[in-house]
Amino acid sequence: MSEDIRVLTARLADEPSSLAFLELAEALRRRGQLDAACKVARGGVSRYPGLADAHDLLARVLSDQGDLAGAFDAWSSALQLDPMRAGALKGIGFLYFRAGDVVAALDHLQRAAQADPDDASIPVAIARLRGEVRENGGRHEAPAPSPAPPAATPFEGIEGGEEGFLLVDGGGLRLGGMLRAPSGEDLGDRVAAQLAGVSREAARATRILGLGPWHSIAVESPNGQLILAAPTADTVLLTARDHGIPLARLGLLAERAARAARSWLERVG
Amino acid sequence: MSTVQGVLDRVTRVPGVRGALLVSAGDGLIVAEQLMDGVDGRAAAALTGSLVGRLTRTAQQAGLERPAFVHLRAEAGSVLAAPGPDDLVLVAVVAPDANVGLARLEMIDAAARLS
Amino acid sequence: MSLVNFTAREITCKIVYYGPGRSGKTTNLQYVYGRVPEERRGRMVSLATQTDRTLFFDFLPLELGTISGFTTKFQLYTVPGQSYYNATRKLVLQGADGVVFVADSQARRFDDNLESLQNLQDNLLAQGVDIRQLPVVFQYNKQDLPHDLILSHEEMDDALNFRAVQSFAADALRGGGVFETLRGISEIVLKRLAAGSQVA
Amino acid sequence: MRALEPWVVEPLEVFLAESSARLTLLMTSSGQVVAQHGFSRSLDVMTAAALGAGIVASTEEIARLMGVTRFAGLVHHGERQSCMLSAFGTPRGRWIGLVVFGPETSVGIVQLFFEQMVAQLVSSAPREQAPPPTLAENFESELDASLKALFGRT
Repeated sequence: MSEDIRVLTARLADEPSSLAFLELAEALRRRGQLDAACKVARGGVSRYPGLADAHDLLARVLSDQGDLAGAFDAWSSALQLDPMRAGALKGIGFLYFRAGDVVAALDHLQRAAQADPDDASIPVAIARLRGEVRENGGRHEAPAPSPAPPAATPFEGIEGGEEGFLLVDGGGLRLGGMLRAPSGEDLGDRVAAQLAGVSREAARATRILGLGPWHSIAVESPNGQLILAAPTADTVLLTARDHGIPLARLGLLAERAARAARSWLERVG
Repeated sequence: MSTVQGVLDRVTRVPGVRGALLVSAGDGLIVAEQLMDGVDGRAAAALTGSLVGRLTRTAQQAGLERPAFVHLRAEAGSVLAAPGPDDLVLVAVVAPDANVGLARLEMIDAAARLS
Repeated sequence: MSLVNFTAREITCKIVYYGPGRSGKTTNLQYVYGRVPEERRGRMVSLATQTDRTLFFDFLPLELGTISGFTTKFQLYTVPGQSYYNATRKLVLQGADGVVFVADSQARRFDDNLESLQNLQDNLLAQGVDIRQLPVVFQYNKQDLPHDLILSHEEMDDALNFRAVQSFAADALRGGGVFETLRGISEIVLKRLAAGSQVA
Repeated sequence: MRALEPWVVEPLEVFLAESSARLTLLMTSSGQVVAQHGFSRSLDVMTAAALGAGIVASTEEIARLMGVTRFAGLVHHGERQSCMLSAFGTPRGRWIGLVVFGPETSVGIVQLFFEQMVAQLVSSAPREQAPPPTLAENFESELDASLKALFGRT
């Protein structure tokens, strides 16, 4: 145990009602002792439930631990006590960004910049997010009325992660995934708008030609390949890769992604 | 034998291919056909022409060039399509047990030779 | 064949203006077109030659108003009068609910009138329609011309109107008799429609 | 969409959905409108029907003169819109379809689903004819009043 932590621990033991827990938990967090930091921060929150600093601290620790839902709740509590708390605004902005809601992220960061004009990291983050909005043509889902903790994505753990997969509903709206142009631009929404029509046409063609329901469509282009499948009756999944992966293997990958999408849809829907 | 008939011959010779047609994709009309009984050529031309058109637009939106081959797999068989020059598309309707790999090679090669 | 739409309570009738070339059939439609408020008429379509003769047909859709609770619409057609356009005349005549035979009152056109009336009978018969079973009225046009050039209403009736159906003297260019003629044929067509296949 | 008789509605709706046609008009061979979709003015529909029926009638006449069987259909290709005219037999007599469509669909698709609609119309057409309308006793005076109003006479 390092010297400062020892001192702080002693001070807290001497005077349990002091605010020494704030410094102690922060020192533990910085050293990576997240479980210990969490214990101290929770103790502080239960002793001082009206102290925004305590909630802010707990949120930082939980966020480092990967408990994003917990962090969201703790920062929300901090904001209820102190609506202009820059750290909490930054934290929630970060969580919204992780969830893909750039508009809500920007909103929180702008409030954070107002609350703490001296924090140079905030304008940098805002500039980055604005670039993101421009590239996506400003099409972003409106923030939920009562923000929910970020949900897990459909393609976690599958080769490529979110990128190169696109899950679309029957109305041509994106449910998950991301499709990037070589320039980095996310093409997902534009492609999604086309996919519902493709699915209807494929179903019609195989029905009228007496081939029964359709299973998949493989599209080979000189600079890439696509596989389309229908994980459920009213969704379409697109898997896109370059020619680095053989088409038959891409088919297997698409099947795995379809299974993952199906179980994700069951969980969220 | 004309080039087009020769092309359709080569495709229909692949095991499991029930019919091959040359389709004008924009119109969805048959240019030439060689079909087994029970394959509705007019429907295949109209429906595949339209689907290939939509897939081409989708591929372009996804940053890809014009498709060279499309495989629509269904429960009781597949539709294969190889876009050629001038809005022409070579289409094959195949049984579930067809040799799709061989049909694909023949069709891509044949579609290129149509120009 | 007139069409009756019971769900929308709508009646649509097809009336054909027949007669020799230059007797004034198109003029009848033009006058109607000019007098009827815009919201009650459609576009007047004239498929004419460069010399202004009707090539295929003139067409004017009219919305008459409500009769016995039915919104009543008329489709007025003319046929080309020149004898060499008989093929198109036959086509326009198909499914007519009533015919207005527009005759030229000039004495020198006497034979043209007779020939055209004979042609009407032949063309109807070719479609399995007996002219006696079809609502027909006569209009003797150009009655405004000097008397020594034209036949009178009675003389025209004697020459053409063997069945003594309704007939009207007209000066279509200035609108004389146009309204009365349309009213006459409309009444017979609607009466016949209400009576089923019986001639009114 | 407007249809003269209710049994026409379903086949026409399926056709419209599948073909993506912009305007569709069903008429008798003498140019009387049976059903329509996409036109805004009923009087324009009548004009389109008269012209369409005229084209079909004259084309069939040309076919007869040339000693060939009836043409299956006519397609006019336009830059932005195309138009198909096709005549077919029904238990209610010979009808004509006029379809206007754009580049969002194709003539092949329009023809394919038009044929399906025709088959459906033929099988669902009631065999009995509609009864004649009952006109009121005083319909002549109503007719007179309507015509006078139409001609601006008092």
